[in-house]
Amino acid sequence: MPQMTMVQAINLAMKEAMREDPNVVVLGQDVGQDEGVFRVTEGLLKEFGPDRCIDTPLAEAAIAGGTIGMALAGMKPICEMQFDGFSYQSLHQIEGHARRFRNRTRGRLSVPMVMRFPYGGGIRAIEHHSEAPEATYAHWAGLKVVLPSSPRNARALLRAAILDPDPVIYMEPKAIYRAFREEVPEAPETMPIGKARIARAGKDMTIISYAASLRAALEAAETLEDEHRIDAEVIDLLSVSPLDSDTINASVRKTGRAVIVHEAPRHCSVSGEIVARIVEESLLYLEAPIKRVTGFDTAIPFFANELTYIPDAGRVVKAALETARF
Amino acid sequence: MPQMTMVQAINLAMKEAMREDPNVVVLGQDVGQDEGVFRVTEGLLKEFGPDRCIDTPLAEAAIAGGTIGMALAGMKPICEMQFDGFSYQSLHQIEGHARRFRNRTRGRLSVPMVMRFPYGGGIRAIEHHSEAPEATYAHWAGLKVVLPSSPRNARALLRAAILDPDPVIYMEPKAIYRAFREEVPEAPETMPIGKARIARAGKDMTIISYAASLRAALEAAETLEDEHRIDAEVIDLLSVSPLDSDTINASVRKTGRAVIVHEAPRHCSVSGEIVARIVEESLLYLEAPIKRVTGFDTAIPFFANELTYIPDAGRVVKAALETARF
Amino acid sequence: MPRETMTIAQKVESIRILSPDGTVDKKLEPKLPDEDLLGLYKTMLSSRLFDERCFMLQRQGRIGTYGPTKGQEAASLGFAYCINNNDWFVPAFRETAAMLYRGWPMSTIMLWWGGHEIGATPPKGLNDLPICVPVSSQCQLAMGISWAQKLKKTKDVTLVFVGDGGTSEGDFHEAMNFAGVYKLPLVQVIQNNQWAISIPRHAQTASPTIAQKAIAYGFDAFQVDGNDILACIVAGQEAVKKAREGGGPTIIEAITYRLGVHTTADDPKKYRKDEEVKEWEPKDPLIRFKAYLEKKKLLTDAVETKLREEIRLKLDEATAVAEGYRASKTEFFEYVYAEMTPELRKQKAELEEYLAHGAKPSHANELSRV
Amino acid sequence: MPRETMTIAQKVESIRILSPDGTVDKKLEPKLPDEDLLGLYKTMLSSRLFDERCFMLQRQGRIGTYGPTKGQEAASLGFAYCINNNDWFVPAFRETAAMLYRGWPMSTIMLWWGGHEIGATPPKGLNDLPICVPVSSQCQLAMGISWAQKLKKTKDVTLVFVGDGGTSEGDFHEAMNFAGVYKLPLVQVIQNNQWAISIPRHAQTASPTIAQKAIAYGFDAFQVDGNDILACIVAGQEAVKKAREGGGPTIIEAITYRLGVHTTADDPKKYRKDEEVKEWEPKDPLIRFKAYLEKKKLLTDAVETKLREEIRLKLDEATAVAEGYRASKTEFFEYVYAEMTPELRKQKAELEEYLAHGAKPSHANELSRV
Ligand SMILES: Cc1ncc(C[n+]2csc(CCOP(=O)(O)OP(=O)(O)O)c2C)c(N)n1
Ligand SMILES: Cc1ncc(C[n+]2csc(CCOP(=O)(O)OP(=O)(O)O)c2C)c(N)n1
Ligand SMILES: [Mg+2]
Ligand SMILES: [Mg+2]
Repeated sequence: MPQMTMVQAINLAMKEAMREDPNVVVLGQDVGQDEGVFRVTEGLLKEFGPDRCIDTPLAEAAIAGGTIGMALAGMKPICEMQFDGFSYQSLHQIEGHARRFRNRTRGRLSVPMVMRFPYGGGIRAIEHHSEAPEATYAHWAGLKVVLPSSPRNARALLRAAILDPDPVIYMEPKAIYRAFREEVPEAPETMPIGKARIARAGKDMTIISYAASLRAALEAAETLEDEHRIDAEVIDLLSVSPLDSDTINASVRKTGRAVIVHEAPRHCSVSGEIVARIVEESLLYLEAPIKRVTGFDTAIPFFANELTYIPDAGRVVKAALETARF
Repeated sequence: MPQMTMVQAINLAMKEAMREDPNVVVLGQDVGQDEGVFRVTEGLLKEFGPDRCIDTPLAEAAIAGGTIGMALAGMKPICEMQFDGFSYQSLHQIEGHARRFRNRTRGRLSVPMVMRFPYGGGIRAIEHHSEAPEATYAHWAGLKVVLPSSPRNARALLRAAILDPDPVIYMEPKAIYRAFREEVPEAPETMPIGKARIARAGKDMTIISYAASLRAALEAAETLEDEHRIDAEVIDLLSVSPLDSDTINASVRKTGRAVIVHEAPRHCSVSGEIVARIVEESLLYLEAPIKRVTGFDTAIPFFANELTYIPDAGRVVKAALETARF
Repeated sequence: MPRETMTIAQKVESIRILSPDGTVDKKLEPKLPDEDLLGLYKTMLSSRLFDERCFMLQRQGRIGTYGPTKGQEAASLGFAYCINNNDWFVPAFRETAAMLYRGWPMSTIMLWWGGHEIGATPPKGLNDLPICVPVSSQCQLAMGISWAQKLKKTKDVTLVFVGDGGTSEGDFHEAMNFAGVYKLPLVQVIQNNQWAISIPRHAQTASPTIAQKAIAYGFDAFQVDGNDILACIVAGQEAVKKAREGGGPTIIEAITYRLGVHTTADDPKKYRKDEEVKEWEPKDPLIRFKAYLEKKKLLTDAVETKLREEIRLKLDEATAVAEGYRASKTEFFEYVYAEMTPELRKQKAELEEYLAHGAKPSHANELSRV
Repeated sequence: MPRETMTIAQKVESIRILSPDGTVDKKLEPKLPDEDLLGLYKTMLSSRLFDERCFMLQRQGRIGTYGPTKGQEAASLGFAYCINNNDWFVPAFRETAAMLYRGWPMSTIMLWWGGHEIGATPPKGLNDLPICVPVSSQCQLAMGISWAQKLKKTKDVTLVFVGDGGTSEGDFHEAMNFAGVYKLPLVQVIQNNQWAISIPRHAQTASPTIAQKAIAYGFDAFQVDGNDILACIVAGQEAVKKAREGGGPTIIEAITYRLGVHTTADDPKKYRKDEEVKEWEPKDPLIRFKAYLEKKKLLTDAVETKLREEIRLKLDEATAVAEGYRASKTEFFEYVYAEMTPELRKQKAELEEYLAHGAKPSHANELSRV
C-alpha cells in the first residue's frame, strides 16, 4: 500500500472518480494550469483536459451556482473554493439552491455536487484564509458536511461525497495537508458519510473532535494517559452533518465525561449541538460538565497570533483534567 | 401612553433616531415611495426626503456593503433586507467586513450600522420568505443579533441598536408585526442589548424562547399552569448574541428543568448553544434532560404546511410535560 | 492611444415587427405555420385567464399571494416558442405563459402559489426548473446547465429569464461573464417591465438600455419590443440558432410593461401613476396579436369565444385538481436527502407522535382552505 | 426599431503620454511641479525597494507570504497623486506605491504581511481603508463611502482599486451599478495586470476591454497605459474633477503587468512563459519615468544613488520597528465590540489562565520569528 499525504489522497480520489465516470468534472480558480494553489488538482488538466478540469474566472457564486446547474443537468461536478474565507461569497447559492432542490421538487431534481475547500488555520496565511465555517453549512439541512482527518479517510470520504446523490461540502484541514503520510490501499475505497470513528479507545472520558483538531485531541489523550493515568476515548466525527449521535452517546454513556475540541468559534457551533445531543440522550450518565475547547468568539487573529487561538493539546489536557477532577 | 403594533413601534424608533441625528439614514429596496413591503418605513421619505430614506436597486450585497461603507465614513445607516431569505445574498459583506473592522484596525475604524429584516414564518409567504437565520449571524463574533418580541421592546431595542457603536442585525418577527398592540411610552426609551427578560416568573421549570416563538412559550405556560399545575418561568432572550447566560442559568438553577423553543432548525442552532451554556454552568442543578422544541432539520415547508413545522404551544406543552415527568 | 475614443465591437440591435395596432412589417415578418400562430394566441389567452382566475382565488383566500403576468405574455412566450423539449427552460416568476406553453399543468402552477412543493415539481419529460424566487439566482443555475450542455457536446440550449430589477444583482453579472468566457449556449431574456416592485427602471441602473450590458461581457444583444410576439420570436430564433451552432450567448432585453400589481400583496397606487398604465394598455400584446391574426383571417370573434370557453373549462378542472390535492403533513422529512438520516427519522417520529396524540392540526394544509 | 443597430451613448477613451522609451507626447503632457515629479519617482522607487526588502524578509521567514507590486507602481501611484487627505483611499492589495504616497509607514505595511492587526490599522489623519483580501469586496465599501460623501454634501471623492480578476465578482458589478444610479463621486481604478494568479486576462472575461464594462452602468471610462504615470495622472485628474463636481463615477482601466510572482507562495512558471515577462520588462514604469525625468534634467545618476541610499535607511529603520513590535497575546478579545461581553471576558480569562500556568507559548508571535 502506498504512503501518501492528504493532498495526494484527495487528488487520487478525484482522479479515480474522473476515470470511472465521464460526468465527474472539477472546476475552480487556478485548478487547471496552476494545479491548485495547494496542488490538490495536480495532473488533472493533463490527464483529463480542459473540459474536465476547468479553470474559472474569479467569482465564487458563479462557480457554486454553475456547479449546481451542472448537477441539475445530470453531471457530477466537484467545485473548489480557493479558500474557506471565500466560500462565503457563494453561500446564497448553496443555501438557496443546492440544499433545496430535492425537497422542493419532491425528488424530481437533485444536486449531486461536491464543494471542496481548504479549511482552517495554522499555516500562517493572511486574513480570510483561515476560516472554520462548518457550523454555518451544518445548520442548513440538505447539505452534508464532511471533514476528513487523515489521508486515508480523506480519500474514502471524498469518494463517498462524489458518489453521494446529494450536495456535500467537503472541508480539507489545510494544516495537515502535508503534515503526515498514511498508507492508502491500492483499490478505491469508500466510507459512509455520517459515521464517526473511534480514533482511540478509552474508558475514562470521551474527547470528541474532527479535522486538524483531532491531532490536538490525540496528543492530549497521550499526555492524559502518560502523565495522569486517564484513559481517554477519542472520537473523530468525520462528518458534522449528519452528526453521529449514536457513537457519541455510546461513548459518553461509558465514560460519563466529555470534552469537545474544534477550532471554529464556540457560539452556536457544532460543539453546542453535541452537548445538546448528549444531554438529550445521556444526561443521567454525565458525571461532570462537558467542556468545550474551541476557537474563541472573536475573529481568528492574524497569523502571528493564530496559534494562541487554535486549540492545542495543552488546552485540551487542561479541560480534560478539570472534567476528570470535577 | 399610545397603543401600537410592532410595525408602528419599529417605525417610530427609526423616526426618533432620524430626528435626533442627521447621520441616521434608512436604505433598502422599496423603503421610500412604497414605504416598505410591510409599511415599516411609512412616512420616512415624506418626513426626511430621499437623501435620508433611500430606495435602492435590487442588490443585497451592495445594500449591505454600501451601508458598511457609509458607517466607516461616519454615518449611522440602517439598511433593510426585504426578507430574511435575501439577507443570504449579503452574507459575505457582513461576515467579511461589518464584523471585522473594529478588530482588524485595533479600534481605529468601526461599523455602527443596523441591518434589519422581517424574520421567520407564519404569514403564508412563498419560498425564501420565512427563514430564521439567527444562528448563522450569531456564530460570527463582532455582530450583535437582536430579536424583539413585542412593540415596546422592539422600539427600545431598535433604538439601542442604532445607538450601538457596533453592527447589529435586527430581526423582526413578521408573524407578530401586527398581531397585537402594546402601550409604548411617549419618550424614546432604550434597553441594553444582551440582556434577557423574564416574560413570566415561575418556579417549576424554565422555558427559554424569543421572537414570535415566545407567544407559543407563554401560551404553553398558561396551559401548564391551568391544566397541570406546573408553574413555568418563561425567558425572552431578546438577543441571541450576546446571549444572556446569567439570566438563563439563574432560572435553571432555580427550576432544574428547561425547554428551549425557537422556529429555526435545530442542528447547530441557538438552542444547542443554550444547552451547552447550561451544562457548563449548572449541570448539577439539572433534574431532567433539556428539551428543544424547534423547527425541524429540513427546509421550512411551503406555506400550506408551515405551521406543522413552526413550534406551537401544543408541542411546547408536550415537551414540558415530558421534562416535568422525567 | 495616445488619446482617442475607442470603438466598441459588440452590437445591440433593436427589433419591432408588429406595431401596437397590429400592422406588420412585411420585410421582417417571420413565416410561421398558421396552427402555431393560433396556438400561441391560445397560450397567451390561457395565461391571461389563468391570471384572472388566480387573482380571484387569492382574493377568496384559496391560494396565497399571487404574482400576475398580465401584459407580459408575449415577452416570455415568444422565446419559449423558439426552444424544444430537450432544451432547458429556466423561469424567474413571471413566465406563466411560457410555462403553460412548455406543458406545465395549470393545477401545478396553482399549487405553487397555493403553498405546495408539488407546485415546484417539473412535469416529467421537461427539462425545466420551477419558479425561482431569489431574484437573479436562477441565472447562475441556467449558466451551469448550459455549461453542462456544452461539455456534453449536445446541441441543446438553455433559455433563462430575469427581470429588469434582477440585472442589478451580482448573480446576473457573474453568470453573464461566465457565459461569455465559455461561449455557452445560453439565451438570457430580460423582461424589462419598467418596474421592480416600486423601483422604476431608470432608478434601477443608469445604463440607458439594459441590452447594452452585454457589451460588458463581450457578446451581442437585442432590444426587442416585448409586447410584439413576432419580434420576440425573431430575436429568440436568432439567439437560439447562434447558441446551438456554438456562437455563444445572447442577451435579449424585451421591453414590456407590468399592467397589473407586482403581486396581490402590492398596491401600485403608492408609486406609479394611473396615466402610465393607461398609456401602456393599448400596447397590450394580446390586442396587437389578435389584430394581426384577425387581419390574417385566422381569428374571428366566434373562434375567440370558443377558445375562451375551452380555457375556462380547463381552469375549472385545474382548480378542482389543485383544491383536491392533499399533502402529507410529514413528507417534508423525506426529501431532505435521498435517504433520511437517523436524526431526521427521530424528528419525524417526534412530530408524528405529536400529531397522532390528539394534537389539533394547527392549520389547514389543503389548498382550498389556506 | 423596426430593426436597427443602436448607438451607444457612453464612451471609452484611451490615453498614453509617455512611451516606453520615455518620449513624451507634448500635447498631452500634464504640467506638474518639478518637486512633485521627483517625489513621485521617489515613491515609485521606494515601493520597488520595499518589495525587494519584503521578498527577502519572506524568504528568511521573517514575514509571511508577500504579494509584490513590481511593475505596477505607476498604476496605483498615479491615481493616488490625484486625491488629497480628505478624500478616501480604498486599496485592494497591490497598491503599495499608493499607500506609501498616502503616508502609510513602511513598518505598518510590513506588519500586515507579518501577520499583525496593527498592520491593518490606518494611520491617524488618513481617510484610508487597509489592504483588502476578499477580492472586489472593497468596491462595495468604497461605493458606500462615496455615497456618504455625497449625502453629506462634501466635495470629497473616493478612489478605489481592483484587479482585472476582481471585475468578475458580483461585488464589482453591484457597486458600479449603484455608483451609476446615485452618480457617486467614485473613481474605480482597475489594475489590469494581465493575470489573476494563473488565469490570463482573456480567460477572465470575453469583453475585449475591461474599460467598456462601464457602458453597462451608464457612465464613461478610460483605458490608460498603466505603466505611464503621466497617463494615469491625466485620467485620474479628469475623473477626480468630474467626481468632485457632481459628474459621477468613472472606471479607469490601467493596462499594466505583474512583473513578479502573484505572491511569494506562487510559481508563475507553471502558467506563463518567460518570454511574456521579457516582453513587458522594457515597459517598466520606473524605466520610462526615469528616462523622462533625465530628459527633463530632474534626475541624474547621483540623485538616483542618493535616493536609493535614503530609501535603504528608511527600510532598515522600518524593518527594525516592525521586528521590534510585540503584540499582546490576548488583545484580540478587546476589539470584537466597543465593550467586551461577559462571555468574552470569561473566554479571555480562560485563555489567560492557560497562558499563565506554565502553558508553553505554542508559537512565537513576534514578527522576527514568524
Ligand atoms: C434576491 C431577492 N431580493 C429581493 C426579492 C424580493 N422581490 C421579489 S420580486 C422583486 C422585484 C423584481 O423586479 P424585476 O427583476 O424587475 O422583476 P419583476 O417583478 O418586475 O418581474 C423583489 C425586490 C427577491 N425575491 N429576491
Ligand atoms: C473573493 C476572493 N476569491 C479568491 C481570492 C484568492 N485570490 C487572491 S488574489 C487572486 C487573484 C486576483 O486577481 P486580480 O483581481 O487580477 O488581482 P491581482 O492579483 O492580479 O493584483 C485570487 C483568486 C480572494 N482573495 N478573494
Ligand atoms: Mg421588472
Ligand atoms: Mg490581475
